[in-house]
Amino acid sequence: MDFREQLEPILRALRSSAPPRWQDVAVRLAAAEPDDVVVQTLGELVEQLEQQQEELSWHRAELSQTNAGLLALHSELDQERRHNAFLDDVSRASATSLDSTEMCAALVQLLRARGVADAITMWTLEDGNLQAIGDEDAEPAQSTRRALATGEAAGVDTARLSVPLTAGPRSLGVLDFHRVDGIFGESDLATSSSVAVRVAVGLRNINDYKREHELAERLQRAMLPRLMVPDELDVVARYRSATSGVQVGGDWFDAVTRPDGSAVLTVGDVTGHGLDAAVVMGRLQNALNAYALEGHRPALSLQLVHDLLRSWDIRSYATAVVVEVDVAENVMRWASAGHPPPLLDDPHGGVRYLEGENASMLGVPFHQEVPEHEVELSPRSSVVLYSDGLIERRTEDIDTGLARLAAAYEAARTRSPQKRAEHLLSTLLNGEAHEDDVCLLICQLLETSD
Amino acid sequence: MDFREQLEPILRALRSSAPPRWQDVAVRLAAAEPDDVVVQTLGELVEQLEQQQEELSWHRAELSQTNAGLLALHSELDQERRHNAFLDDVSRASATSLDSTEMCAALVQLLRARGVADAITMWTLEDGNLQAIGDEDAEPAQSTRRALATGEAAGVDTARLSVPLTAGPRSLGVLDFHRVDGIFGESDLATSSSVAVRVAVGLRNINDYKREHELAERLQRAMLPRLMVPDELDVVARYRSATSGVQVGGDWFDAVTRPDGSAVLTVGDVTGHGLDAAVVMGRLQNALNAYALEGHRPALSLQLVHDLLRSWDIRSYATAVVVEVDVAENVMRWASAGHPPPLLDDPHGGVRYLEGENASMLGVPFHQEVPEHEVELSPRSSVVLYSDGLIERRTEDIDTGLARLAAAYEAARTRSPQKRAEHLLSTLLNGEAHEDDVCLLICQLLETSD
Amino acid sequence: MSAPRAAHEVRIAAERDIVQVRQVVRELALSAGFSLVAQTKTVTAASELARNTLMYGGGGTATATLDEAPGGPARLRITFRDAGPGISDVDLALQDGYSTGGGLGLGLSGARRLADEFGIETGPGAGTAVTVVFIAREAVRR
Amino acid sequence: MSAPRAAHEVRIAAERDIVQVRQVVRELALSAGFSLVAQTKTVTAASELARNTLMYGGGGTATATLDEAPGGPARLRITFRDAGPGISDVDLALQDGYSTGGGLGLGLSGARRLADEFGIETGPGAGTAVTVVFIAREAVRR
Ligand SMILES: [Mn+2]
Ligand SMILES: [Mn+2]
Ligand SMILES: [Mn+2]
Ligand SMILES: [Mn+2]
Repeated sequence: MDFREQLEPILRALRSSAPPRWQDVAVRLAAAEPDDVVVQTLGELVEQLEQQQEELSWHRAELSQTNAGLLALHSELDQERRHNAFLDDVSRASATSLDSTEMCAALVQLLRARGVADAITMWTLEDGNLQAIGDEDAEPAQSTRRALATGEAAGVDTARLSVPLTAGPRSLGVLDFHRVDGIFGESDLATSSSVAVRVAVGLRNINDYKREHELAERLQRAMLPRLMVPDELDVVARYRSATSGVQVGGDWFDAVTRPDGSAVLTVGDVTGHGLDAAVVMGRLQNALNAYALEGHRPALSLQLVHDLLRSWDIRSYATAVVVEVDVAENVMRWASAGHPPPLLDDPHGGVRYLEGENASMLGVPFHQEVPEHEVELSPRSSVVLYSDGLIERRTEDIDTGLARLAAAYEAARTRSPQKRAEHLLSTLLNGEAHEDDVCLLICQLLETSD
Repeated sequence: MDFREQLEPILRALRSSAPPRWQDVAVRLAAAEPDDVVVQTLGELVEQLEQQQEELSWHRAELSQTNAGLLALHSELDQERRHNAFLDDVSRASATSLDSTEMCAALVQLLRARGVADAITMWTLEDGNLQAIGDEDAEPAQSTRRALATGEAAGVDTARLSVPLTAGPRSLGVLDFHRVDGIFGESDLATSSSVAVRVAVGLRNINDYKREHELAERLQRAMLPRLMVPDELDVVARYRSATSGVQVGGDWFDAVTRPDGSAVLTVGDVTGHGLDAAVVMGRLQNALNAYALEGHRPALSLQLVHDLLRSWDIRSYATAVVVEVDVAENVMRWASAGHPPPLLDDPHGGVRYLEGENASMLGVPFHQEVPEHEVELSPRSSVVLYSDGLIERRTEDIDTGLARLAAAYEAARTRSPQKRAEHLLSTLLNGEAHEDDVCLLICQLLETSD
Repeated sequence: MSAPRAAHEVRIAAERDIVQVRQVVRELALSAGFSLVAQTKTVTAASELARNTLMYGGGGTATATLDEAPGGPARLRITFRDAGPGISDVDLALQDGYSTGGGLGLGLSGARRLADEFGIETGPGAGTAVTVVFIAREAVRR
Repeated sequence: MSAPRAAHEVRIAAERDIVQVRQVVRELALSAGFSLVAQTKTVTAASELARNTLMYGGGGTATATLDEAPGGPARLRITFRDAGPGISDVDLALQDGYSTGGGLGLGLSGARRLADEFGIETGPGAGTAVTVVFIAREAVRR
C-alpha cells in the first residue's frame, strides 16, 4: 500500500466542503485487508491522478513555451520588417534623386535613425581616382583604398567601415560608414553591404545622368555669346528662353570689338525653337562673329552669312540685325535681314525706330544684296536691338507692340542701360509665360573724357 | 455516492496488471456506510480525476490550436516574404537600366512569374500625349486615359488594369497590366499600385537621363562636319576618338565646295582632349568653313582664324592645314599652321610629303603671316591630310611615323580612297588603343570626262 | 444602432484559469471572424497577460468584450485587473522582455506588440489594469 | 572526429505521446543551442508530424538524433515512421493545408516549410517515413 504517501497531500489539498480527514483514512487503510478491492481501487486512482498530473504539467509547460516562442517570433518579425522597411527606404533614397549630394543627405538621415552610422562618405571613381562627394579635397583612408582594391569591406573593428560600390563587374566607388562613438563589428557587415548594393544602383544612374548632363551643359555654355565691347560703350544683353530647362534657343545676341576700336552688335533669330534652332544659331553667330572681326561691314557680313546658310544642307531661315558702332566717328552703320527695326534714343532727337530698307530673311533660296544704312550718333545716344518675341503678341498687330516698346523705353530714359533692360522685360513680358524666345541688347555711348 | 457512474469507466480503462473488478467494487460500495471515509475519499479522487481530465483536454486543445496558428503564421510570413522579394525585384528591375525597353522586358518577366500580368504597356507623357514605349503607333485605351485623368487605377473587372505613374505631384504616364486569360479584380489593386510606385521612380530617372542624353547627342551630331565636295573629287574622311563614348574631340576635318567649283579641305587639331577642345574645334571649323566659302585662300583663312582665336577669351592653340583644290586649273594651294605635312601621291612623281614653310600654331600670342604654297596636280593624284595621332608614337621619333605612313599609303596604291583609308588606319593604329584622337582625310582627283 | 455587447469575465486565481481565459478569448475571436493567425495572436497575448495577473498581481480578473460597431470591423477588448503591488516603472516593464530577459517584460511588451491598441493603468500599490484591443481584419491577399 | 550521436526514440501510440515527442525534441534543440524561435519551429513541426503518425499512420515511432559535426552547426534530425496505409498522392498531401483546409496537408506542408531539410518515403500500403532536419544557426542580427 505504497500509495499512501501520495494520497495524504492529495487529500489535504482537497477544497471540497467536507473533505475526509487524513487521520481517519489512514486508520482505515492500516486496518484494511491486502485484497480489499476498495483500497486497491483507491491506489489505482491515486496512480492515475499522478500520471495525469504529470501529463498536465507537460502540457502547461509546452503551452507556455510555445507562447514564449510565439512572442519571440513576433519580436523577430518586427525586427525583420523594420529591417526590410529600412532597406526599402535606402532603395528609395538611392533612387529618388539624381543629385549625389541630395542622395547622401537622405541616406545619412536614414542610417542615423537606424543607428547604422553617424555619417557617410561616398567616394566615386573619377578617372581611376577616388573622389569624395561634397568634398573635393578629401583623401581616401586606408580602408577606403583597400575596399576598392579588394572589392570587399574593410575597416571591421574600427570607427570607419568601407564597403565597395559595384554595379555588375564595374567598380563605381566606395561607401564609408562612420561612427562617432563606437566601432563596426562583423555583425555590421550584412547591413552595410545591403545598403551598398542599393546605393550602387542609384550611384550608377547618377553617374550616367551626370555624364550626359555635364556634356549637354558644357556644350550649351560654349554656345552662349561673350560680350566684348570697347570702354566707350555700355552694353547689356538679356535672353529669356520660352523653353524651360534649355539654356540656348534660336535667338542670339553678340558684341565684338575690332582691333580698330569699332564695335559690332548683333541680334538674330533663327526660325523655330529648341535644339535644332540652337545649333543653327550657334553656327550663324560664330560666322557673323568671324566676319565682323575680319572687318566686314554689317551689310557684307549679312550677305556672306546668307550665302553660308544657303550652302549648308539644312533648310533654315533666320532674321538678324547687325550694327557697327564707330566710336571714333560717332556714326552707326546698320543692316537688317527681315529683322524688327532697331530703336534709337538720341538725347537731341528723342526715341525713334531706325527706318531703312531691309533684306529678306537669311537663307531664302535666292541671291540677295543687303542694303546698309548709316546714322549719326550724339553722345549718350543708345540703341536697342531685340527679337520679335519682345514685341509680338498673338492678339495684337505688330505696330501696337512697337509702340509699347518705344513708350516703355522712353519712360525709363533716366536710368542706366541695365535698369532700362529690366524695365523693358518686366513691362513688356509682364511676368507672363511667353510663347517665343526673347532676346534684348541695349548699347549706350558713354560720355567720352576727351 | 453518485461518483459510481464515473468510477466504472475509469476502472475498466485501467491498464495495470491486476485491476480490481468493477463488480467487486460495486458490491462493496453498495454495502458501505454513508460516512465511510474510504468510500468518501474514493469519491473525492474520482471528482479530482474528472476535473483534471477536463483541464488536460483544454490544454491539449489549446496546444493543438496554437500549433495550427503557428503553422498558419509561417504560411502567411512565407507569402509576405515572397511578396517583399517580388517588390524588391521590381525595384531592382526599375532601377538597373536607364533604357525603358529593357526595363519593360525585365518587368514583364517578373510579373509573369508572379502571375500578376501576362504583358504590360508603359505609357509615358510626351508633350501631354500618351506614348507607348516600344510601339509609337499604339493608341491608349479608355482605361489608360481614365487612369491619367483621375490619377487612380482604372479597368477593374476587365483584362486591362491601368495604373497611373506619378513622381511626387508630377504625372509621368500610365502602366497597363494585361491578362490573356482572366480579368483583374479589386484584390489586384494593392499589388499593381505597389509595382507602379517603383516603376515610376525608375521611369523618372529614365526620362531625366533620356532628356540629357538626347540633348548632348544632338549637340554633338550638329558639330560633326559634312563633306561637300565637287563631282571631280573623291573624298573620304575618318575620325577615331581616343575617348570612348564622346563623339567629338579636338580633331576635325572639313570639305567645302565654293560656287566657283573649287574645293577647300581642312584637317585640324586643337590642343588637349575632351569637351573643351571639342567646343573650340567646333568654332574653328565653323569659322574656317565660313572663310573658305567667302573665297579666301588657305593662307588668309588660317591668318583670319588665328586672329579670331586670339580674340576669344580662352587660351587654346590649334594646328591646321588648309588645302584648296582648283579642279579647273589642276592646281592645289595649301597652307599649314604647325600641322604635319600633307602627303601627296602623284601617279607620275610617286608618294611624297609636301614641303614648305609652316606658320606657328593658331592662337600663339603674336601676329603672324601665314605662308602659302602651290603645287600642280596630275590627274588621279591624291592628297592625304591627317592629325599627328596617326603618326606619333611615344617610343619613336616623328620621322619613323612619317615614313611608315608613306610606306603604307604607297602599299595600297591600287585601291580606292575608301580602301586606302581603312588600310592606313588598320596598319598604323594596329587595332591598339591610341592615346590621341586620330583624324584622316584622303582626296583623290577623278579622271575627268573632258 | 450598435450591436449588443457581451462582457465575459474570468476570475484568475490559479494556473488553470489561464487556460480558461485562453478559451474564452479564443471563442470570442472565432465568433468575430478572426483569421487563425489573428486568433492565435489574440490568445497568445491574453494568455501572457493572464499569467502576469496571476504571478505579479496575485490574481484578479479578465474581462473580454466584443464590440461590433455597425459598418466597422469587430473589436475584441480584453481588460486584466489585479489589486497587486502595481508597477513602479512602466517604461522599464514595457521594454522588450525578449531581449532583456525579464519575466514580466516578456508578456507585457509582447502583448503590446501583438495588440492593435494597448493601455495600462498602474502605480505603486495601486494595482494594475491592462487593456488590449484586437481588430478583426479581412485577410490581406498578397 | 565527430561528436557522439544520441538517438532518442519515442513510441507514438496515444495522444499523450505527442507531448512527449515535443519534450524530447525541445530538450535536444535546447542542448544544441537553438534560439527560442528555432526551438519553437522545431517543436511545432515535430508535434504536427507526431500527430500525423498517430492519426493517419495508426501510431509508430519518432527518432530524434543530434548530429554535431565538428566545425559545422548542430543538426537535429527527426524521423517519424508508421506502418499505416501510406500516402498515395504525396504531391497532393504536400499542398499547403492552410489554404486547402485539409487535415493531413496542414501538418505535412507546414512541417516542410519549417524544416531546413525534408524527406518522405511512402506509398499505398507501404507505411510512411518522414524525416525533417533542423540546423542550429547563429541568431542573425539585423
Ligand atoms: Mn526665335
Ligand atoms: Mn522670334
Ligand atoms: Mn587632338
Ligand atoms: Mn593630336
